[in-house]
Amino acid sequence: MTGVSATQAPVAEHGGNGAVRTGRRIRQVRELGILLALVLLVAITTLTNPNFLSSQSVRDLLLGATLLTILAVGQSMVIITRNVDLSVGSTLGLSAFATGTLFVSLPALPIPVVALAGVLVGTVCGAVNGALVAAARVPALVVTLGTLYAFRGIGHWWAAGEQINAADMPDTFLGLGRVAVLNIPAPALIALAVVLTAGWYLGSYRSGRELYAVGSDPQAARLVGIPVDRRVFFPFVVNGSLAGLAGVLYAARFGTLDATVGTGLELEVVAAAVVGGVAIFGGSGTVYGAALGAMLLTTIGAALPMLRVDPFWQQAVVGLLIIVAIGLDRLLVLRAARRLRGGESRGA
Amino acid sequence: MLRTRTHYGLTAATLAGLMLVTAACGGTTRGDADDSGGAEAAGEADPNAEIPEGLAISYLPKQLNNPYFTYANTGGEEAAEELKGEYKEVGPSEANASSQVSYINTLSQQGSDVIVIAANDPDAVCSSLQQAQQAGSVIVTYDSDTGKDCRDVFINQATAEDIATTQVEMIAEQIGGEGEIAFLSATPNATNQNAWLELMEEELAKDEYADIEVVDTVYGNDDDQKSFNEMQGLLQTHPDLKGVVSPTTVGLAAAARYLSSSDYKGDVTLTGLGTPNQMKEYVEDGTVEEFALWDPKNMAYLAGYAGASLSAGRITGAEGETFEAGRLGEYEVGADGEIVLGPPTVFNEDNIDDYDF
Amino acid sequence: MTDRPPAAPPPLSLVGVAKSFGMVNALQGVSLELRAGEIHALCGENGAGKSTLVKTIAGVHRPDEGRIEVDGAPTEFASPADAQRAGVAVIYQEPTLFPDLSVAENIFMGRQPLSRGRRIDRTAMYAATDRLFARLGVRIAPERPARGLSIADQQLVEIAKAMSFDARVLIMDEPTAALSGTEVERLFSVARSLRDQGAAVLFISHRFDEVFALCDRITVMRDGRYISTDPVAELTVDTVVRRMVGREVNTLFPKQDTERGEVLLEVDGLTRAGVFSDVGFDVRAGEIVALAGLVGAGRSEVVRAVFGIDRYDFGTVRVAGAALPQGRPAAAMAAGIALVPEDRRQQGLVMEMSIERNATLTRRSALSRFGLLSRRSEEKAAEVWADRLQLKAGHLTDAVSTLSGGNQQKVVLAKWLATRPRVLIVDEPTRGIDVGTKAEVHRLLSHLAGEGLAVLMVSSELPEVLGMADRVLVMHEGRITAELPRGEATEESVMYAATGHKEVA
Amino acid sequence: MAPDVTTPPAGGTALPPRPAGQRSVLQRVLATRESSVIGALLVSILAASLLVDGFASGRNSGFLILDIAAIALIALPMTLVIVTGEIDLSVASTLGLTSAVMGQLWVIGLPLETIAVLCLVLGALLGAVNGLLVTVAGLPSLAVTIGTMAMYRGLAYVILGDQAVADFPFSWTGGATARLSGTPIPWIALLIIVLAVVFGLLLHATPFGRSLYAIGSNDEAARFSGIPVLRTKLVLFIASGTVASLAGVFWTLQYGSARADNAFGLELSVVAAVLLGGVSIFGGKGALLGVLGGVLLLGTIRNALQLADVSSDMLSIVTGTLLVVSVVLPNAIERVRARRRTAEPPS
Repeated sequence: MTGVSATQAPVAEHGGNGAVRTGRRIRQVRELGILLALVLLVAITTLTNPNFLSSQSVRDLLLGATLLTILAVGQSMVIITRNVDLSVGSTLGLSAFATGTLFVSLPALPIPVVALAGVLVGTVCGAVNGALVAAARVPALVVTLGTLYAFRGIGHWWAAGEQINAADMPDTFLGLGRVAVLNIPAPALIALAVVLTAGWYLGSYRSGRELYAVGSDPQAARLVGIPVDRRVFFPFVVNGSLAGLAGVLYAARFGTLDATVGTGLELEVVAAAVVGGVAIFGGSGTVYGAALGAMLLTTIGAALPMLRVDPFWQQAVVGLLIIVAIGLDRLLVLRAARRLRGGESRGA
Repeated sequence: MLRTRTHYGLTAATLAGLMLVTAACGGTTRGDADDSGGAEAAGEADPNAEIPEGLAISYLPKQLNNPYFTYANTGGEEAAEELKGEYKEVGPSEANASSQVSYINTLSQQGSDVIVIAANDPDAVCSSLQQAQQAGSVIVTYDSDTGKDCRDVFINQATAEDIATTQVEMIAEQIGGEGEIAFLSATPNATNQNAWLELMEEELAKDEYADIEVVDTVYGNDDDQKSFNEMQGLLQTHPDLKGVVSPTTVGLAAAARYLSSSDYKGDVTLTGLGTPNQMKEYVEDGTVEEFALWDPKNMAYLAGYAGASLSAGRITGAEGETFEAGRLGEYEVGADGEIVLGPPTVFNEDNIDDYDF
Repeated sequence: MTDRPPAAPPPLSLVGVAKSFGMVNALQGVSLELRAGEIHALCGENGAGKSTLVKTIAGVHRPDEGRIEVDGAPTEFASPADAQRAGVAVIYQEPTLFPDLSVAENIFMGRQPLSRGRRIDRTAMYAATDRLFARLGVRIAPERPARGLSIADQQLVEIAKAMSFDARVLIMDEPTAALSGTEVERLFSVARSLRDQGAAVLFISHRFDEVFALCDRITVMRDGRYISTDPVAELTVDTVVRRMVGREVNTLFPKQDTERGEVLLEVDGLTRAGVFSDVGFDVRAGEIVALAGLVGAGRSEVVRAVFGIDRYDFGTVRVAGAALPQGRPAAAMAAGIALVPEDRRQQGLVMEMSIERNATLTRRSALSRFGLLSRRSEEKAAEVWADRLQLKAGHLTDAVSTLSGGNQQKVVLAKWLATRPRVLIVDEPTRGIDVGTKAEVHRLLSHLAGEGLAVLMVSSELPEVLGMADRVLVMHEGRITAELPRGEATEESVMYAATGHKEVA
Repeated sequence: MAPDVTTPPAGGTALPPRPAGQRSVLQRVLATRESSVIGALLVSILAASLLVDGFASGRNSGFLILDIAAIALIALPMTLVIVTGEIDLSVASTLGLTSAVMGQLWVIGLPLETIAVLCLVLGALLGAVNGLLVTVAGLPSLAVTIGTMAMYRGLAYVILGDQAVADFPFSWTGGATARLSGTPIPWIALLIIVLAVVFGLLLHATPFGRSLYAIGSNDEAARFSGIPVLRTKLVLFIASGTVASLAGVFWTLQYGSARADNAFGLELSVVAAVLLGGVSIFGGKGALLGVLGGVLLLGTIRNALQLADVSSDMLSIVTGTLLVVSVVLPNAIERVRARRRTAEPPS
């Protein structure tokens, strides 16, 4: 018994430096872990098939990850406040179709205006979700499950069997993916900008930090005077706008648009965020992690065919990865908690 | 059709222990004889029977908002108008078999006289089609057939042989008769796709194509993004690829879009089945030289006439019967109730502007 | 800010404030004046309405009647943010920290120091945090996450947070409950310096020595009503207690003498790393044993482990000689242990369920016939206990949340007594309930011991411990530091052991 | 039969007027979510019968029941899972994996009787994986079942690929959709009713069911009451997996086609139906009757709109709106009432 107490007793310092390092390390370990997995995957694939790192292939990979990354960033912000938005796939579809429709019906409109309109469609969808969750205090899972159907239905109803083809859209718009800086395609740069901006905002601004506070403990957030409803509303709007942006980029990249665009995307997006270390019950995680998660999922999708793995395995691998990721998170939290407990001054 | 992959080792192994317990008791196994529940069309055809006015002719495409079917069914509407029937188009918003079933049931419940359907899954819709038949509806399949017991006639957009040879001719000519090629198909269990792929392989086995090698077949699930990604994967995995054949409109358009923006443009030939509107841009910018397709509008038009003729009793679906199909002229019912629309059309820079679909 | 003219209106006052929750009148006509440069004590029993009053001042609750005045002007606090803007800082009884965020962010949430472009200046924030902790004389790393902090450290963070406001009105709701002697002293010096700078401080504590050492005036509340306000100099502990209780104190603890039987609960060498170690004791039939100590000493954790809620690393628990498997409450119940937990709302009751369902929750299987439960049997079983414990409730089908704290506690007791336990563990059995019910609970415990139950009582209220217990076990930092028979247990001896000064027994 | 309508005791009437009110049993029953769902169901059935040609026929109700059979089956254990505050999003994938395994086992020549049993065992195993991850590993079920949703569906593709196995004997496929003799009602309705009674009794009239509400409302208090919280949840996930695979066997035979993508996306329909039926997503509240009402309501609306030639786009708009409104409305009413009472609930 004395042995036990001897390890507990001596610290006079409250939650010592060990704890600081632990706290910070968890996050870094988490993100480095994904990065490592990503690097490993790329390395193995490249060894098997050197073509994987050809400039064309890298460009394709980045382009492929663009949409998921942007969506994962928005979704992370929502999840950090202890909510979830399942309607992103439908929102993306709606905004992509809106973008195409505008090109068809008002060919004179300049491209930036059309793109902005597409983003705005997403913003409106996000605002609807946000208002229902924040003002009507309805669980986000229920609301966005409902709007998942509703937005999709509106898309179908609007499209009414029409399809918008690449020929309906201006070449400069469709050529967005071909514009590249240092061999990085423009849409990937947009995604990068989104990630950095969101990460910067969440890390360095009061209202950004308050999102974490709201997700960490909504009651306590109210007590310290944080306008909780507004902080819940805002990420939904941002997420909607980002889904809108993703819709515009989708239109530019794929050219062919109908009402089914983005179907079933929501779970992939949530998966990317979760794999990236964003806790499903809010309060922790970063958009950098989520972006890495999106990269990882996309890379798996691209690497499996190259590794000559039956593509049918892809989904199973992704599922396994999600479970491993949340299991790992749990393990890290438990270990950290144990270490922090050991470092306490009292309670020993 | 049932050549399933040999993945079952895994399942078998995990469940082996449990099987030993239960397997001993015997039961219904695959070898057992089984009566199939098909109802044969009976009765004599009366070529002079009047087609009644107000026939309810309903079109059930694979998916409601699929532009290919939206266009095709304008032909159906045209036929219904000429026949003074009631045209209707219903369908699920996602292309899966089970949701088509509930629409078949609904149509049958509404007492539709003719159901024209493109089956998502040849088997899953079968029993409900038979029930609809028993309830008095005439079943015409178009684009994608079901089992022949489950429908009266099938409007074949083009014989598989025609489609296969046309595509093989196009690709062989464009790649200069030698090199690696690959197929980008829709779903692996789409009946028509598989038939075409098989025939194309047969055709390519001929001596004149001895220098052409098929290195891969990938599936884009008739999903734009998936097809796009599969095309990208194909080109990366096979650096020496000379050409790609995509016998599906969604796949061809997606592949063309990928190709047009990639470094492979000009080096890799692409052809297959596509719609003029989707492909116009890529024909103009040189990504694609030529491609082929039947006219889906005529296909649906023919289906309307076939259905009406069946409903009126002009034909019964037996081999050798003939009927009049409006502006398309006379058609004959072939073996197994198949009615062939005609040879596919090849589109290229010269004629593509003449079509608008 | 400092030398205000005496005529200046008080920075904050309450005038005739009333607040009720459903049937429960938490506050009725309470008036209170917090003057600049004064530390004002608020005394009252648990359930007297102190916490509701605090939350009203903090802007969490809006009064049904009456008003809040800031500098003499009627003001409405629509939200905690409003109260903060008016210069009110609150240290709550239970820390309300964000476990995922760093200590520094917890302190400065919403008020982080900014650098250029309205960005958060982390360096400045950490430095400010260090300065706050230096004033409190503790070292907690500002960057570490709040998750995993001990309750005392959490409370220190709360105090630092309140200090960081430079508030004109500082409310401290039992801030010392979890603190050690030196930390309490530092807190007091901080409170005094704030007072000397002209702030109004409201101090709530159950420790009269603290109240009398620190405060200038004392307001007493009872049952949601305002009773009195007097300068400290004119009061004695006795008068305050009498006002708080509203009757003579000695009627409260009707402990009867009982015969002790065999040992029913036997705990030996119980250890959970970092929480408690080498805890051993036994409880006999007919005996009430109190487990005393400061909050955070590990008492609740011990009884939770005994009952099987938490696991432990070493040690054994025996009931009537038979070893109990660990980590299985159901096994503990089968062996005849009942645990009335510390947190009634979180652990004792399912607040949304009806009274009768709560009361019968522990006897689901016993009440079912052929595996099916009938409403009738549940109703009858619940009625029996409602009668026996004189539960004051409208309908047994009403949600248990509609009851007052005392009646809720009766439901918890009913739920456990219905299992006919041999060993009854009660954790803070009278926390937050009214005086009348308190006496009832004490009488009941005494009566149960008389019937031959072994009773283990965790309590932070010294009078209750001294009045009820046959034996007192005192815990300090996870260890039992003293075992005192009834005759030797005094306030001094218990507090001595609880603060870990030395082994007494 | 009906719970006795006890006259309020003297104490009740003597009390000052109470905001939440002393309401009669009837009033209380009428105020529940399940009664409003059932009410909405009756109204929509009535409206559809009057307004939609061909709705009110035996044949059509047969179609309707077959359409919702899988959702109804899976919704039963899902209700119990959600009442405990958890969720199982992997059910549709479990169904798909079952279907794929069923097809593959049929191909290698096992008898269907054996296959059916094996499939149920498989479902129980898949459910147990979910359950163990949630209970033993302590992971949030939402995330876990999103993961297994992808994983099980992926395994289904691994096992059967994109192929379909469709040569099941007619005696089985026809049998799956067979009607009860002399009625237009498919026999599966009987199975649904039997299982609904079993799950209904389990939830509402057994000690086990009581503990589910306790767990869902406050799982700490449940643990302190001696309820084996983790074991209970594990059992529920196993039940959910087993019933999902039962639905998988049925689905495969109903459509006569074993495919990996069977019932893709069905989990959202199930969850939507359960939530529409008045079960709280946070656990602790809900009744099985309401869920059955929710399933039937969605099925009825879908069927009626289809018969009325309303396009499928409208269906999803209606479904989504209904779901949101069904949750927003009671919330809004409650808040308005609370405001009228002026007393805020104690936090």
